Amino acid sequence: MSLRTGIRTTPRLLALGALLSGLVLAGCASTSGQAGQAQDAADGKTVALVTPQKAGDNGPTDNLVAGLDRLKEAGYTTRFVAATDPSSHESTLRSLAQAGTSVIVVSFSEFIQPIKAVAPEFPDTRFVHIYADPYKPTIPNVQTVVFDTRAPSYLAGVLAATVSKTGVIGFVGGTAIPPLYADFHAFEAGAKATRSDISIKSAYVGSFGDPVKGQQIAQTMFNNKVDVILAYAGGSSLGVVRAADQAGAHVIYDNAETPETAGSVIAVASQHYGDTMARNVLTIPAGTWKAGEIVAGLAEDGTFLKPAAQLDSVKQGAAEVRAAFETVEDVKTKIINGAVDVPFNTEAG
Amino acid sequence: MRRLLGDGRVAEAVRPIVVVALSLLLAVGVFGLSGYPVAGIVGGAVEGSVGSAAAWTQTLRWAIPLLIIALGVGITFQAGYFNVGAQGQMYAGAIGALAVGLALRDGPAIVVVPLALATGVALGALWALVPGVLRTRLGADEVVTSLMMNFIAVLLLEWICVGPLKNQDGSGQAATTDMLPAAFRISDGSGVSPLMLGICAVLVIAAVALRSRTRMGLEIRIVGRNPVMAEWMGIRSSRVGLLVFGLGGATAGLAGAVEVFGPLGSLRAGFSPQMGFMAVIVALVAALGPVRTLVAALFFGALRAATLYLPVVNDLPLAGLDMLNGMVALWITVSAVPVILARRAARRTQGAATVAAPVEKPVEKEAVGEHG
Amino acid sequence: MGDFLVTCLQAATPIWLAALAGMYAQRAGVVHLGLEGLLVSGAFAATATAVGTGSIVLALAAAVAVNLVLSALFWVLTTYFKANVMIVGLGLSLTAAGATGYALVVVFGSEAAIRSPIGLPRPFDGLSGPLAPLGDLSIVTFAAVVLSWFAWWSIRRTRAGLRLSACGSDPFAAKSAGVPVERYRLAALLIGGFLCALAGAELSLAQVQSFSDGISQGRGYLAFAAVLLGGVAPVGVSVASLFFGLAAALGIQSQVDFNDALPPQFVLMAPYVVTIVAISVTALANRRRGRQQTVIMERTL
Amino acid sequence: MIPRRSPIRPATRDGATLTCAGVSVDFGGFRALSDVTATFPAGQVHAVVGQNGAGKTTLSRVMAGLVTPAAGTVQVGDRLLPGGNVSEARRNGVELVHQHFALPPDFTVAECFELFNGEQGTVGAFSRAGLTRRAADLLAGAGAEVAPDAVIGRLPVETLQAVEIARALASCPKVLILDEPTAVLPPPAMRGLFDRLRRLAADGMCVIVVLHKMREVFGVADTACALRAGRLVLEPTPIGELDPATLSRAVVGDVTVEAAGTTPEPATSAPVELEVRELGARSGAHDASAADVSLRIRQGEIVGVAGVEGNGQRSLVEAIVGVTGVRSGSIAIGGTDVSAAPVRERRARGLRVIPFERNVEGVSLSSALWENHAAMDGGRGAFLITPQALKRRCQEALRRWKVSYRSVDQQTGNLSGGNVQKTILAREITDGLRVLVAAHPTRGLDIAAASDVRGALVRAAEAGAAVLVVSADLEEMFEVCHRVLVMLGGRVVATFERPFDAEPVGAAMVGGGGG
Repeated sequence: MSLRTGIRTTPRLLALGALLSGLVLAGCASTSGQAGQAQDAADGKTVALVTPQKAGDNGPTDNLVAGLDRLKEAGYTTRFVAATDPSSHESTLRSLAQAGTSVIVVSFSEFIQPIKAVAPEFPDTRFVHIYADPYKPTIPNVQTVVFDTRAPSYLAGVLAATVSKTGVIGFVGGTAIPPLYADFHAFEAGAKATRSDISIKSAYVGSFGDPVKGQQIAQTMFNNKVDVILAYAGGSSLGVVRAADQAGAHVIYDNAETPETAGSVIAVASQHYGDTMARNVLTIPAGTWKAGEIVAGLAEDGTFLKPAAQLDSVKQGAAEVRAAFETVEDVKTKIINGAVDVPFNTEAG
Repeated sequence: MRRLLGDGRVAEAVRPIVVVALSLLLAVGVFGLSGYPVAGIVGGAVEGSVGSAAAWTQTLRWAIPLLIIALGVGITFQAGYFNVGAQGQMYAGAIGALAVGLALRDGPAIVVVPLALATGVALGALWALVPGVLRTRLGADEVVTSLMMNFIAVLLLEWICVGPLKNQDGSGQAATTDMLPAAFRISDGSGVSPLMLGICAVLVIAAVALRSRTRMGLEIRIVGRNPVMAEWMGIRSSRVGLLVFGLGGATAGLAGAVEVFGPLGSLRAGFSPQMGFMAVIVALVAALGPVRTLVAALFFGALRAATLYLPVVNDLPLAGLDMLNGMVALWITVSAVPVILARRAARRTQGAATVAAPVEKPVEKEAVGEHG
Repeated sequence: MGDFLVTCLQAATPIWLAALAGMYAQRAGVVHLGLEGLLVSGAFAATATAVGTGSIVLALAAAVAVNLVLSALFWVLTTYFKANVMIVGLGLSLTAAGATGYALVVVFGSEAAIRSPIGLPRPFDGLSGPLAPLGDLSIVTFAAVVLSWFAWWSIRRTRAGLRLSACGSDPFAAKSAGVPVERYRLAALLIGGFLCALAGAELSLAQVQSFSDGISQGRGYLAFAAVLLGGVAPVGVSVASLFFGLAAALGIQSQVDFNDALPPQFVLMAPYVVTIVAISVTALANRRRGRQQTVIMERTL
Repeated sequence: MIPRRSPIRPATRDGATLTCAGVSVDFGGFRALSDVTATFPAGQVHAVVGQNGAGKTTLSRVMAGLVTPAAGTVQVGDRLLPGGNVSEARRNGVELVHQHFALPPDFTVAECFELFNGEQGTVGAFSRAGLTRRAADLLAGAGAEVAPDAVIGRLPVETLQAVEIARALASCPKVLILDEPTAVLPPPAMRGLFDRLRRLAADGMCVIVVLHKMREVFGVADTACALRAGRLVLEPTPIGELDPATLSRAVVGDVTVEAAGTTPEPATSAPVELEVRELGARSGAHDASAADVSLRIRQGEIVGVAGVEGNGQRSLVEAIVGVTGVRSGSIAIGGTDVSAAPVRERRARGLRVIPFERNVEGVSLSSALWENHAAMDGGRGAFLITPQALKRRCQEALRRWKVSYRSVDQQTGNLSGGNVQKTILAREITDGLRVLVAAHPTRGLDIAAASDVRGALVRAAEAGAAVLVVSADLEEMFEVCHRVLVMLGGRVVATFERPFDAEPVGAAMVGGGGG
């Protein structure tokens, strides 16, 4: 009897104790957290990068991590955190701030609400938000770097429409999310402006990490007369390149070129995330840092569309691509000086 | 039940602890072997889970949804149904609750919040009843259907976040919905508040009461152990089945609603992707008992807090946690260790005597009831 | 049309082989929810070895070896340690996902993906004319066709297959016939491990020649669905897997054709919805025919 | 391509003597057999008799290599068999025909033959046509009329036995063991089986038959031995040296059996408590549909349903209980039509059940005793329960029924079969009982327990309940029942009143009589 009740009650007591101590500690959480942070942040030499995707994508995340390395060279203590679960974003930011990190860099729009929640709690920590909407109203310790990816998407549309022989071009997105909808609409506008009879197919992989399906989608597109694809699918883009190798088609790629991308990638539409990040963080010791919005677009060389470095390995049409880039450069100038208006539509369809 | 848990209450209580401890050791061993500083990892883990008030907040923050879901999942398992769709049910509940919260954003919190939570509960239950009805009425395997419902819910959530409920602030680039009005939130971003702890306390008490103080709890257990006998007793297995699917879905839906009205404040595509599976593990570690579920949820909440904290202080990759969770699941239902040890001991004492004579259960045809 | 069928086959192949693996296991009386994990581990082992050695043969051998070990572990846990089959299966899937992700970092220093310099051979590469699309198919797809035939032959036309089926259909009868039930289960799981190794290699090395974290993306669970959908029979399972391939290809085609009309999320949902409907319809049909499930599923928790 | 195999095994009819020496078997602490030593010479039919639970099935499984003995050996001819190795036992010519058949339900007959009779350890490719042909030959040789491609799960019980015997004979065994082969057979078929066994023995085979009816033993066997509570209480003895009384005493032991008194006749004016009218219902594959069954049971009356198993008794009982739907006709309890009512409502009206399989339908073996006990009053019980009160109630009931148990928290599966049956009685025979349906209430119980159960049925009737007894044991039914109905092919084909005579009842069971 006693043995049984003993074992039955122990977990209850344990649980109760745990619950109570948790309650008490949780109650004083905010105060003690901030006290610790204020002291550490004074050093001002630690920077943490938080991304919603894991490193190794050979794309934006790796690009940012490379930027982190530049900061390390500049004497910063760096830390990289891949926070793949959106519900952990806020707590991750809070933990970093409480640990005394002086600069927290986050990337992509997933972090808008967490930053809004956390940044005001830690006024001494600087936040740099790469690729985001500007906050209204601005938060004094948050800098947003707005990457205009629509413009290169528009240019990609121009390029694709110019290069396409079949008159059918494609867009492959990672997941169907608003920024990619916006890119698609810009791509479509650029293509239509160049060639009114152009036909545009689009599809979303459903994941930034499923190259297998990316390959199948691209293959289906190539089988449906598409001969140029703008791949905005992160890790899944590699599958698009593989399919293009098979089909002898062309890809405008969103990641860094590698030996595998030779032969089919005609241009890279991407962003200098890492450079921009390093540059902006380094304005802090320089004393020129400012909160609020900073634009990184075509004009600032934050985003770009440029011919592939390995363009010569493309079997057919390298010369045409080069020729097309004259048009692209022309349009680029017009975009920068406002003569061409790039649409911004984050709705589906 | 018996087969899962082995003999005796002592073994029942001790085994999960041993399994979890072994898995932890194994995982730490792997980390050490692959060159990560073991001391740093262990220290960081303790610091991030129970080392400070903030760490405790984190632990509770992750324990709360795990506890809420696992309580319901445990009830479903007790009735013998292997519903692995808690993830989808949580999303369904979160979507429902948020939709109500946003639609009535000008209403009084005292009315809107309960209404929204109730909607979340209802939607979670409905989401679970799809596999539930298919299982009890048609006999369609609930493992497959509830898994598929998870995949569907992930995509539905994504569509909600980029389509009908999309946040229109600024350029509308974030795949999130609008934030709920601050008055509606039942906790701040830390995810812990007296109200939420109160909800948890009520749920644990309700689960204890359901289990040991209601006829329903008794009938659920009987159906789980012998559905044929239950039918002969006048207990409708299929109705109990629907009920437990509904209950499991309801708690998962509530967890989703609580997440949205608590720490998140808005919906984000793909939030808490491992929560459903983790809750299954919590329920199993706890051997389906409500109070033990509380303890297990706290433990896994602490583990989650620790692993989210680890990258902040050292470079351990997140995948390490997934590996650890998997190993716990892999070992948790191991039940024959005492038998095997006893058998070996018996054999040793027997020495090389005549015929090796392991104790064997009678060879019997398994009674294959409705649960096949 | 030929191209479309090729896409179907490519999408179906990993599911197909994994489903055959699940079929063998379930025939022997083991409900195999670890297919997802074996796909991932097979894909990782193959790719990692391909990167390390540059040999496709070694890559396949490594994938097979790793999966045989994991399958044996599955068997030991469920047989000797009497662990619950379904939970061990899910646990295996979770562990494989975590461990491959972890190994990516530890071994290759990348959290997301590694690329392989080589891919699986394509036996009909370079054909012209109407058969040209066949060139896009890897050798594993052709192997899947042969292995399906083999599965049918081994289950339906050999005594070993009969014994295996007896283990799932009525273990007591199997034991009475002198069949070492547990050993047959081990054999079934090992065959499954081998098939999943091929499926994993197809996933990572056939077209994309890279391994990325979580590469199987739920295909193992689709394979499990295909096992049940196909009535745990070799032909049925193959048809069900091809059906999933068709569903995936149709999903892609319809996205490409009508992306304006329907949000892409709903198109992506289609295979899952179809699975639920199909499972329900077969369950209903079986119930109408008054047939009990032939395979004993241990549901005791 | 594939080499043709020789047909299963060369046909020989030489038998071998089977010897058990000091065989003991433990099932998790329970000693099922202790120190059994017996020799069964070739060329004879040996009967192994004993009550249910005496260890007959266990002994036959030890001989066939299905159960590993804790101690002792089994020898065939001069070959010592390794314990618990079916393949080795079969290779040495030992074949076991199971009572409940060991044939995978989704196999065809031909596949079963191949499963059992192919060479061990080979892949063994075959063609469908060859398989069918060989099976057809074997079936014809064994005189079984069944299509080789018939699916096992859809065959009637009688045919299954024919298939099982044919597959056992297909390997030309030296020792053929049959575990209670008569349980499912109507008398003529039984005579056919016995003739067959005699012929096999005459050819030199060693035939061991597990039986539990004296008449059968003296009808077929050359020797008989008896088991009681796991011990061999009578060594194989030539049948000529035995008489039924001696053998009975060996089987039963020295327990004085208190014959349950003949139930007093109910008053003819007593109201009808259970009325079944022109009932049509179907339970499942292994039972005939009940068709056009009508019966009326008054208060205080005990009505028996006799019949060879599988002739619709289960369909009838399940329809009355409510777990199987009523297709046509009606069922009324206490004058109220309950044809469409759920089980719960019928129980609330006073229906109580002792089901066919106590471990499947009667109790949940893995639940605690008190939980099984409390499972009963579903429906009427309040939503809230007090475990302590339920446990106390359970304790009282179990004490009243003299169940030996340690604690009401213990798992039901730890009790012996008789005690489990008594926990069911303790649960079902309570206040409010108006209709008691008892299916095989004494199956597997020792004499004393069986007598207790019969007494309980009689007392229930005396207290005013209407009792329906389904049983395979005619003697038992003749003892307690006022009327006995015989079911054949789902229909009631005859009704008998006291005084009963076994001959016409037996004839009716196999379609030979009318009434």
